[in-house]
Amino acid sequence: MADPQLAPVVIGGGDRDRRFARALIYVGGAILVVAALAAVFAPLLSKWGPTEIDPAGTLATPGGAHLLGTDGNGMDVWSRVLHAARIDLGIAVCAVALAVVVGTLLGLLAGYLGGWVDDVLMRIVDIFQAFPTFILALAVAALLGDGFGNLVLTIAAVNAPAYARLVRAEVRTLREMAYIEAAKTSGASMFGILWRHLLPNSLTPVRVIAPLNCGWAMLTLAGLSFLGLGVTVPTAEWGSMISLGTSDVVAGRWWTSVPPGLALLVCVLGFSLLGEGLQERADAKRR
Amino acid sequence: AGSKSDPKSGASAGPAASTLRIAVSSYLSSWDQDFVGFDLTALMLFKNVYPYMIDYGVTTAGDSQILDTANITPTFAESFEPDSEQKVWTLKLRQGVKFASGNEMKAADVKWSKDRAFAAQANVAGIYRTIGLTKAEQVVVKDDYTVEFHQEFPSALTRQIQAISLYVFDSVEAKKHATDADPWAKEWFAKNAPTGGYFNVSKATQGQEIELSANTGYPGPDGAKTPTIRISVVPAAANQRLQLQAGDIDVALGITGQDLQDLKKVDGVKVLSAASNNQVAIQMSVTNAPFDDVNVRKALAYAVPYEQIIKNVYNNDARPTKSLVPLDMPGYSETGYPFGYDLDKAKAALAASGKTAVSSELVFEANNDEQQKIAIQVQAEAAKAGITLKLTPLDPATLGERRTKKSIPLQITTGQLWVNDVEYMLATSFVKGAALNYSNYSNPEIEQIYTKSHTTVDDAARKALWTQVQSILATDVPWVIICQPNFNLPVREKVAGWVQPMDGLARLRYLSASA
Amino acid sequence: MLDIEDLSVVIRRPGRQVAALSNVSFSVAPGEVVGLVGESGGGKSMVARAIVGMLPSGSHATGRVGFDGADVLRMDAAALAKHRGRGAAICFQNPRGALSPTRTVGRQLIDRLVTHQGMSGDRAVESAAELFASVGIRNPGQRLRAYPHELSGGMAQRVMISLAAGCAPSLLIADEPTTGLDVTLTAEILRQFRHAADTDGRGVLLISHDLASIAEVCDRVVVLYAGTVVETGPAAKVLREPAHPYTRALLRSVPDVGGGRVVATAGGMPLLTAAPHDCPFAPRCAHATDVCRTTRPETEKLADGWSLACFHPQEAPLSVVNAEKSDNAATEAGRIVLRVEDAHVVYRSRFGSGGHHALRGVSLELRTGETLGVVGESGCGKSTLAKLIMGLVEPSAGAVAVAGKDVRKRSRVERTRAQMVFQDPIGSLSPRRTVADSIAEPLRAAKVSTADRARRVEAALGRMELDDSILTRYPHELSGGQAQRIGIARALVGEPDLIVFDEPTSALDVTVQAQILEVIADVAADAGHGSVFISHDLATVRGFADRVVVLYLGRVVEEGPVDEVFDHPRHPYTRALLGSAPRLGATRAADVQLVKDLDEADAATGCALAARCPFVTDTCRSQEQTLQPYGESRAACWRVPELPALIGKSDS
Amino acid sequence: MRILRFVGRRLLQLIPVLLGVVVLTFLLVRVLPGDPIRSILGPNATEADAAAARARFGLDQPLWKQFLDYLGGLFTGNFGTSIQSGSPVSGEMALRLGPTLELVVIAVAIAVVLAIWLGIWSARRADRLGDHTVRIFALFGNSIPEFWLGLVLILVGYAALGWFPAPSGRVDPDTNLTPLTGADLVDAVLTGNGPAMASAAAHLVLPVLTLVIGVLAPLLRSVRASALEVLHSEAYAAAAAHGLPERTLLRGYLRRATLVRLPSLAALVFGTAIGSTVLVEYVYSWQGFGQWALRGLLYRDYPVVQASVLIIALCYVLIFLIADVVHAVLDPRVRI
Ligand SMILES: Nc1ncnc2c1ncn2[C@@H]1O[C@H](COP(=O)(O)OP(=O)(O)OP(=O)(O)O)[C@@H](O)[C@H]1O
Ligand SMILES: Nc1ncnc2c1ncn2[C@@H]1O[C@H](COP(=O)(O)OP(=O)(O)OP(=O)(O)O)[C@@H](O)[C@H]1O
Ligand SMILES: [Mg+2]
Ligand SMILES: [Mg+2]
Repeated sequence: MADPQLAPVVIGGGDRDRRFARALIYVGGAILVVAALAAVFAPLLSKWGPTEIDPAGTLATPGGAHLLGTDGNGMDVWSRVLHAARIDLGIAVCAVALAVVVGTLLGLLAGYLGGWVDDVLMRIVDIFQAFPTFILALAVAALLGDGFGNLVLTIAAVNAPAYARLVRAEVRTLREMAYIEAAKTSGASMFGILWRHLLPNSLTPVRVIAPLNCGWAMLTLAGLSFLGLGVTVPTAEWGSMISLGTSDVVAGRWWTSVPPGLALLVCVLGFSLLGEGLQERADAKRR
Repeated sequence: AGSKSDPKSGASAGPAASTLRIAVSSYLSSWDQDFVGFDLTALMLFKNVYPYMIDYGVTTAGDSQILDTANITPTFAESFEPDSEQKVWTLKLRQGVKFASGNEMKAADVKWSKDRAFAAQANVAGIYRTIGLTKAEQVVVKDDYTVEFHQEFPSALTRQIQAISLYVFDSVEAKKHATDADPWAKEWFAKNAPTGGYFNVSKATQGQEIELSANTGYPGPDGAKTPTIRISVVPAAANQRLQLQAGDIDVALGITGQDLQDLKKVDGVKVLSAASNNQVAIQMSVTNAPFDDVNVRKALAYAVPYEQIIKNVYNNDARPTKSLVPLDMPGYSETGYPFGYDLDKAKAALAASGKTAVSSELVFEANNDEQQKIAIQVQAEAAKAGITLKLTPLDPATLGERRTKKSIPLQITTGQLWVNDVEYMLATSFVKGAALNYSNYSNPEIEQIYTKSHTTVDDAARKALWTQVQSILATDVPWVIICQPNFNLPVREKVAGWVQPMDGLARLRYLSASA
Repeated sequence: MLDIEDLSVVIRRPGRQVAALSNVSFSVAPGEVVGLVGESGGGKSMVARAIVGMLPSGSHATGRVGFDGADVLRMDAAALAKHRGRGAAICFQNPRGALSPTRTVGRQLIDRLVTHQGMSGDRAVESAAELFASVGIRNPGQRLRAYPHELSGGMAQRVMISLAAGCAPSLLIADEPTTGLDVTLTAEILRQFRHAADTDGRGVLLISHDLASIAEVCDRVVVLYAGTVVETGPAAKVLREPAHPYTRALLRSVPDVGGGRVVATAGGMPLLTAAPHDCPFAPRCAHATDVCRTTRPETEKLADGWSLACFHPQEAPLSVVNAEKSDNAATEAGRIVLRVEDAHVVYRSRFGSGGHHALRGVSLELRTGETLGVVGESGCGKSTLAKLIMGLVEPSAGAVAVAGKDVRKRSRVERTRAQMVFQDPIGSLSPRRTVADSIAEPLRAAKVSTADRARRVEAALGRMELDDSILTRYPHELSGGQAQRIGIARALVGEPDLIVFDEPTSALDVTVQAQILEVIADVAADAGHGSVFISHDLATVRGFADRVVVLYLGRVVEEGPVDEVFDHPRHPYTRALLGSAPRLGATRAADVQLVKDLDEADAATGCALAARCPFVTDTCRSQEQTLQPYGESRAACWRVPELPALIGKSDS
Repeated sequence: MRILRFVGRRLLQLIPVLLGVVVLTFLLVRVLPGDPIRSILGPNATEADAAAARARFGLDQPLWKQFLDYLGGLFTGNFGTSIQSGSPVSGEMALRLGPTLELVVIAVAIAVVLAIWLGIWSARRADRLGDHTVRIFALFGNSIPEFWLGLVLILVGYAALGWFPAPSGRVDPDTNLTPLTGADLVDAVLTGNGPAMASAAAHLVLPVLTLVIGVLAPLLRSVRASALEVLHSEAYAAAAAHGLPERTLLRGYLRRATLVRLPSLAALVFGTAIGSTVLVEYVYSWQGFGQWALRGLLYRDYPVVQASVLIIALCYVLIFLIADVVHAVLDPRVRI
C-alpha cells in the first residue's frame, strides 16, 4: 500500500519566529546606531549650534537657511534635534546602567542572603517603587539641582527597584540549583558564589528588560521635561522641544515639535524593537 | 473655525446666549482672600464675588475701554471720603445690598471683616501698614451703614489701598461657622465661596469649573450684564486655543505669545488689544556678586537685545521703554537713560569693572513661557559680552523663599503696579525693604525724595521729583527694563463690553454676549 | 490497525537538519502490546507524534502512517481531529508537565469523556471516578478535584493513563510511562497497559529506553537506533537472544540486581542529518566490517515476525558477565573518613511551626577505600543524607564528621575534603563558567597556584578520558555523559577524602549510564578515599559497593555487605525493592509486594513501613523497630526470622 | 480562609513600607528648598506675619513634634490642612482621587482586556502578518510620549472631527451631576443621571484611549509570550493530541494558564499609570489627583504632598496585594 512516490508531507512553521526576532533586533539596533552616530557627529551635521539664535527671526519655515526651520526662540530645529540625541540617549543609557548596577546588587544580596536582610532590602525597594516618579524627580532636582547627573540619578532611582525584584526572584530560584551547591561543596566563598555563579546567571532577564527600559527612561525624561522638571532650557532635549512646540502644532507649524517627537518616537521604538527581539529570542530558546 | 462646532451640538447645546464661558489656566487656591498670596486666578475671581466698597472707574483709551486707576469711585459703598486732615475716612454703605444668605450688608460686616484681616496678619494687614492702619481699633462703626477708618497719618494712597482691601464678608453667616478653635471661620471660608459681590458662585467643582451668576441682591448701578458666567480650568494653552477656535469657550485667559498673533487671523475670534503698564524687567541684586558692581549692571543693560526680544518674544506687540518708570505713568521721562543694545559698550562697561568675564544665574518663573524665552534671548547675547548666565527656572515656593532671602543675583520680573503713581512705585519697588525691591536697592537720595513726596501734592513739583528719580535710577541701574508688552485678550467675536483691567484682574460685570 | 510503512521524517530548520526517522516500518494490532525501545534521540517520541499527526514544524515526512486504512500524515484537519484521542491517544513522557496546571484533573478527564464518548454532566463525573478507580487511584471522588501539582509522580502517571483511556482510543501510546518512577511503582504502572490491551482490546505502543523493564508486558518489541528500526521481534526472543549488536549492547548496559556486570559500549549515537547510507551503529559495533560502513543493511525478515537490519546477526545467548569483585579493598587498613552519628534533619517550613522530618536517626561509618551504597525509594532522604554529609544542611540532632572534623566547623579548604557528584550532570555545572573553571573550583578554594591548577585539571580530565579541547566549552555544549565526567573530574581533582555520588547516572541514557558506571567503579576502587554511592536503583549499587544501606522514610531499615543484603535480604522492604527490580533473563522472583504508594503511607508511631507492609502486625504498628543483626547484616524488623515462612505461604 | 490569612499577613507587611513612605516624604518635603508659607502671604508680609502663619500650621514646632502630630493625625484619618487652600486635605483629596482612579481603572481594565484578547489572538497566529502587525502597532503606541499623543488625539478627535466634547472637564455641567465619589461616571450611574452618564462617558473616551495606547504594549507582550508558552507546553500539546475541540482548548487549557502571570504586571502598569497620569490630566484638563499633587509640590504644600505620596503608595501596595490574591486564585500552584 505504501507508495514511496508520494510527495513528502511538509509541516509548516519552522523558524519564522526567530527570523522575525532577528529582524526586530536588526532594525532596532540599526535605529539606535544611527541615533548614536547622529549624536556623536551632531556638530558636523548641522551648520547652526544647538542654542544659537538666528537673528533673522523665530519660527522660520523649513528650507532655506534652516533645514527644519527655527523654533520659537529662533534656534535651528535640525541642529537641536541632532544634539538632543546626546542628552536623551545619554541620560537614558546612563540611568538604566546605574539602575541595573544598583538593582542587581540589591537583588543579589536580598535573594542570596534571604532572612531579615531580604526583608529589609525589599521593604526599602518597596518604598522606592511606591514613591511617585514625578515627586521623586522634583525632589532630586530641587535638592541637587537639575543637571544631567541628577536626572540620571532620578530615573535610575525610579527603575532600580524593578531590577532588584527581578534579580532577587532569579537568585532565589538559582540558589537552589545544583551548581550552587556544587560551588559550595567545592569550597567557594560567599563572594565567589555571588560574583562568579549567581551574578552572571541572574543577568539573563536583565539583558532583555534593559533595552526596553531605556525606551521607557526616555519617555520618562520627556515627561519630566514637559512638566518643567527635566533638562533646563535652552539645552536641546526632545521632550522639552516637544512641549515648547505643542501650541505650534495646533497652529499648523509642525516643524517645531514634530521632528523632535518623531526622533523620540523612533529612538524609543528602536529600544522597544531591540528589547522585543531579545525577549522573543530568549522565549524561543526556552521553548 | 467656528463652523466646526456644528457636529458636536450635543455637547454645546446647553449654555444659552446668556452664558459666557471663560477658560483660565488654573483653579483658585482658596476662596478666603485673607489667606491667599499672589494667585491671579483667585484675585480675579475675588474682584467679582466679594463686595468691594470702592473700585476703579472706567475710561476710554483709544478704541478700548480701560479701568481708570486715577478715578476711584464707590461701588458697594455710597461714599468714601476723608476728613479735612485726610486722616479719618468715612465709609457710607449702600443700603439694601444683600448677601446670598439674604442678610443685608451692614457696618458690622465691615468691622468684622477688617478685624479678621488684622487677625489674619496676612495680605490686607500688610498693605494697610502703608497707610497707617495697624490695629483693629482704628476701624470704628458709627451706625449700621457708617464706618470710620482712623489712619495714623494722612496718605495720598488711601483710596488706592482701600480699593484693593475693602472687601466684606457676610459676618452673620460667618459667625454661625466660627468655633472657639477657629473664631474667624477660616475652615468654612476656605471651602465656601464668599457672597454679596457682583456675582454669586452658584456652583463650584473643585479644580474644574466655577459657575457665577449675577447677584440680584445688588441694588446699585453697573450691575452684572451677563446672568451666568462659566469659568473652566484648562491648563494647556494649546487646548484653550482649540476650544476658543471651536467656539466652546468665549474668553481665553491663558493664551500668550505667538498664539495671539495667530488667533487674530481666525474667523469668529477677535483679539482685544490695548497698551498696558505691564513692565518686564531684569532685577539685578546690588548686594550679590557680580552685580554689586554698577559697571557689571551697566554691561548687562547694554547686552540685552531689546529689539530682538520685542520681535522674537512679543511679535513686535510690545513697547520699548527707556526709563524705570513705566510708560503712561505720570512723570515718565527718558532723560539720561543711556541703555540700548550695544555689545561694544557692554564689553567696555565690563572692562571698566576690571573683569573680563562674569557669570551668574538668571532666575525666572518656572512654567512662564514668556520669561523663559526672554531668558534664552538674554543668555545668548550676554554670553557675547562675556556674561555667562545659567538659566534657573524656579517653582513658586523656591522663588518666594529666595526672594525673601534676597539671594537671587538676577531675576526676570513681569508685573504692573496697581497704582499708577511713582510714589507708589518707589514705595513698592525702590525704597529700602520694599516688598518688590528684589534688587535690594537703596539710595539715600531716593529715600529722601520718597519722604518728600508724601507731602508734595503739587503736580509740577511731583513731576520734578520724578525726573530726578529717573536719572538716579538710570545711573544706578538696579533694573534692566526690557519692554512693556501690550495687553491682548482673545475672545469670541460675540463678546462685548470688555474693560481692560489695569491691575490684570478682569471685572466680569461689564462683559456681555451679543447672541 | 496501526501500520507504519517506510516512514521517514527529516526536520529542517535554518542551519540545522535532523533525520529523526529513516524508513521506519512496523505495525500494531488490536489487543497487542508493542514495545518501542532505543536510546534517547533515537526517534521514539517522533514515531508517537507521527501517529497522532503532531510532527514538529519544519518536518518533511515521507512514507505512510496507516491507521485503520487511512494515512494519518495526509489527513485533513477534520479527520485529524477525529483521529486524535479516539483513534490514538498518547500518555505523555512527563505526566506532570502534560497535565494542564490550572485545571483540575477531574475536569481534564471529563473534557475527554465529553469530547470522545459524548457523555455529559453527572454521567461523565461518574465515569471519571470509575476510570480513576480502575487505574488504581484510591479515593477517586476526592482526587477528581485535585490540581496536577498536588499529585505525586505515580499518581500523575495514573491520571495520565486514565486521560488517555478516557478518549477510548483504539491505540494507546505510552511515551516512557515509567521514567522517573520508583521501582516499586514501575511494575504496577506497566501492568495497567497490559490490562488495557487484554480487557479493552486496545492496541498499545509502549515506548521506553529501558528494554529490560518493559519487555515483560510486551508482545513484540521494536528497537530503534538513530531513527532506524534495527530489530523487531517477539519480546521474549529479543530479550533473551537478541541478534542485533545494538540490542545486545542495550541489554548489557543495564545493571542487574543479580550481580551481572554492566558492559559499556563506547561512543554515542550519531545525530543524522539525512537518512543513513551505512549502518548507523557501525562505529560503535565490535563486529563491524567494511560493508557495514558503506552499505545500509536491509531489513531482513526472520522467523515469526522477527526481523533485523544487520549484516552480522549474533546468535549466542546473551551471557551474563559476573563481576569478579576485586575484594582487595582492605577494610581494616583504611582510616575513618566519615562518621554520621544518630543524625536527624528537619526541614523547617518557612511560616509557622512544624516541618518535614527527612532523616530520623541515621548512623554510618566509612573508611578509605570503601564504597557504601545507599538505596531507597524517592523521598526517603537519600539526597538529604548527601547534603548532610556535605554540610549543605545542618543536622537538627546528632553529629557528622568528615575526616575526623565536624562538618559544621570546617574551613573553606576543609570543606573541599568531601566532594559530591550530582544527579543532574549539566545542572550541577555553572552555566556561564567554562569546564576548566568548574573543575578547578575546589583547587581555587585550596589556594593552589594557577599553573598547578591547570596541571591538575588536565590530569583529572585525562583520567575521565576526555580531550583537553573540552576545557574551554560551556555546560550547554556538553552531552550528559561528558558533563557527568566533568562532574566526577571536579570531585576528584582536589584528591578528597570522601566522594558522595548522588544518583549520578539516573539522568543519563542507558548506554551512557553504563559508561559512567564504569568510570565510577574505577574511581570508587581508589584506596585514597571513601565513596558513598546513592541510588534508587539497587542494581547499579551492586556492581561496586562494599556495603549497602537501605533507607526508608529517613531511617536505615537494613544494612550490611552488599552481596549479603542482595542475596539474602532480611527486611520486607528490601525484599520488595529487590523484587520489583527488573531482571534480565530470569523471571521475577515474586517476593514481597507493598500494598500502597509511598505518599499514601503516613508514618505514625511504630514501624515506618507498617502501613505498606503485607506482614504487618499490631506490634509493628505500635513499636519502633531498631537495627538487629541477622547474620552479616542488620535489619530493623522483628519478624525477620518468620519471613521466609510467611513468603512461602503467600506464594502458595 | 487561607486567602484571608494571606491577606492579613501581607497587610502587616505593608505597615513598614507605608511607614517608610511617611517618614521619607515627611523629611523630604522639609529638606526641599522653598517656603510653603511665603506663597500664601502677600508681598508686604513681615517676618512677624510669616511667623504667625507658620504657627498656624504648626511649622514652628520642633521636627519630631510635627512628625508625631502628623502621625497621630493619620491614625484618626486627619491628613492635615492644606496650606494653600486652608481646607482639610482629606476632603480635597477625596474630590481629586475619584476622577483619577476612574480614569486609570477604566484605562487599565480596558488595556488588560484588550491585551488578553489581542495577545491570545496574536499568539494563536504567531508569526503571521496579523501577529506582527498587532505587535508593531502596540510598540508604536508605547513609544509615543503620552502628552503628545493626547494632543494629537484632541486635534483629531475634537478639533478636526468634532466627535468628542471639548477637553475641558469630565462632564458637561449642564447635566447637573451631583458629585458623590468624584468619579463622574460612577456618580452618574449612582444617581441615575442619564445625560451625565453619556457626557461623562464621552469625556472619558480620549484620555482613556491615550492611557490605553500607552500601556498596552507591555501587557500585550506578556500575554502573548505566556500564551505562546502555553501553546508550546506539553500540557497543551497533550490536550490537543487527545483531540479536544478548539473551544475547550481555548477556554480550559489556554486562557487561564495564560493569565497566570498577568496580575503582577497589570499591577505594575496600574502603579506607574497612577503615578504618571499627571501628564494626561494636564492635556485633558482633567484636574485629578496628579495635577493636585503636582501643584501641592510646586507650592510646597506639605500636607498635600505628604498625603498624595502616601495615597499613591497605598494604592500601589494595595493593587499589588490584589494582584497577588488574583494570582493565587488563578494559579492553583501558588502557595499562600
Ligand atoms: N521539535 C523538534 N525540532 C527539531 N528536532 C527535533 C524536535 N524534536 C525532536 N527532534 C530530534 O529528533 C530526534 C528524535 O527525537 P525523539 O524525541 O523522537 O527522541 P526519543 O527517542 O523520544 O528520545 P528521548 O528518549 O530523549 O525521549 C532527535 O535527534 C531530536 O533532536
Ligand atoms: N529543602 C527542603 N525543604 C523541605 N522539605 C524537603 C527539602 N528537601 C527535601 N525535602 C523533603 O525531604 C524528603 C527527603 O528528600 P530527599 O531529597 O532527601 O529524598 P531522596 O531520597 O533524595 O529522593 P529522590 O530519589 O527523589 O531524589 C522528601 O520528602 C522531600 O520532600
Ligand atoms: Mg522521547
Ligand atoms: Mg535525591
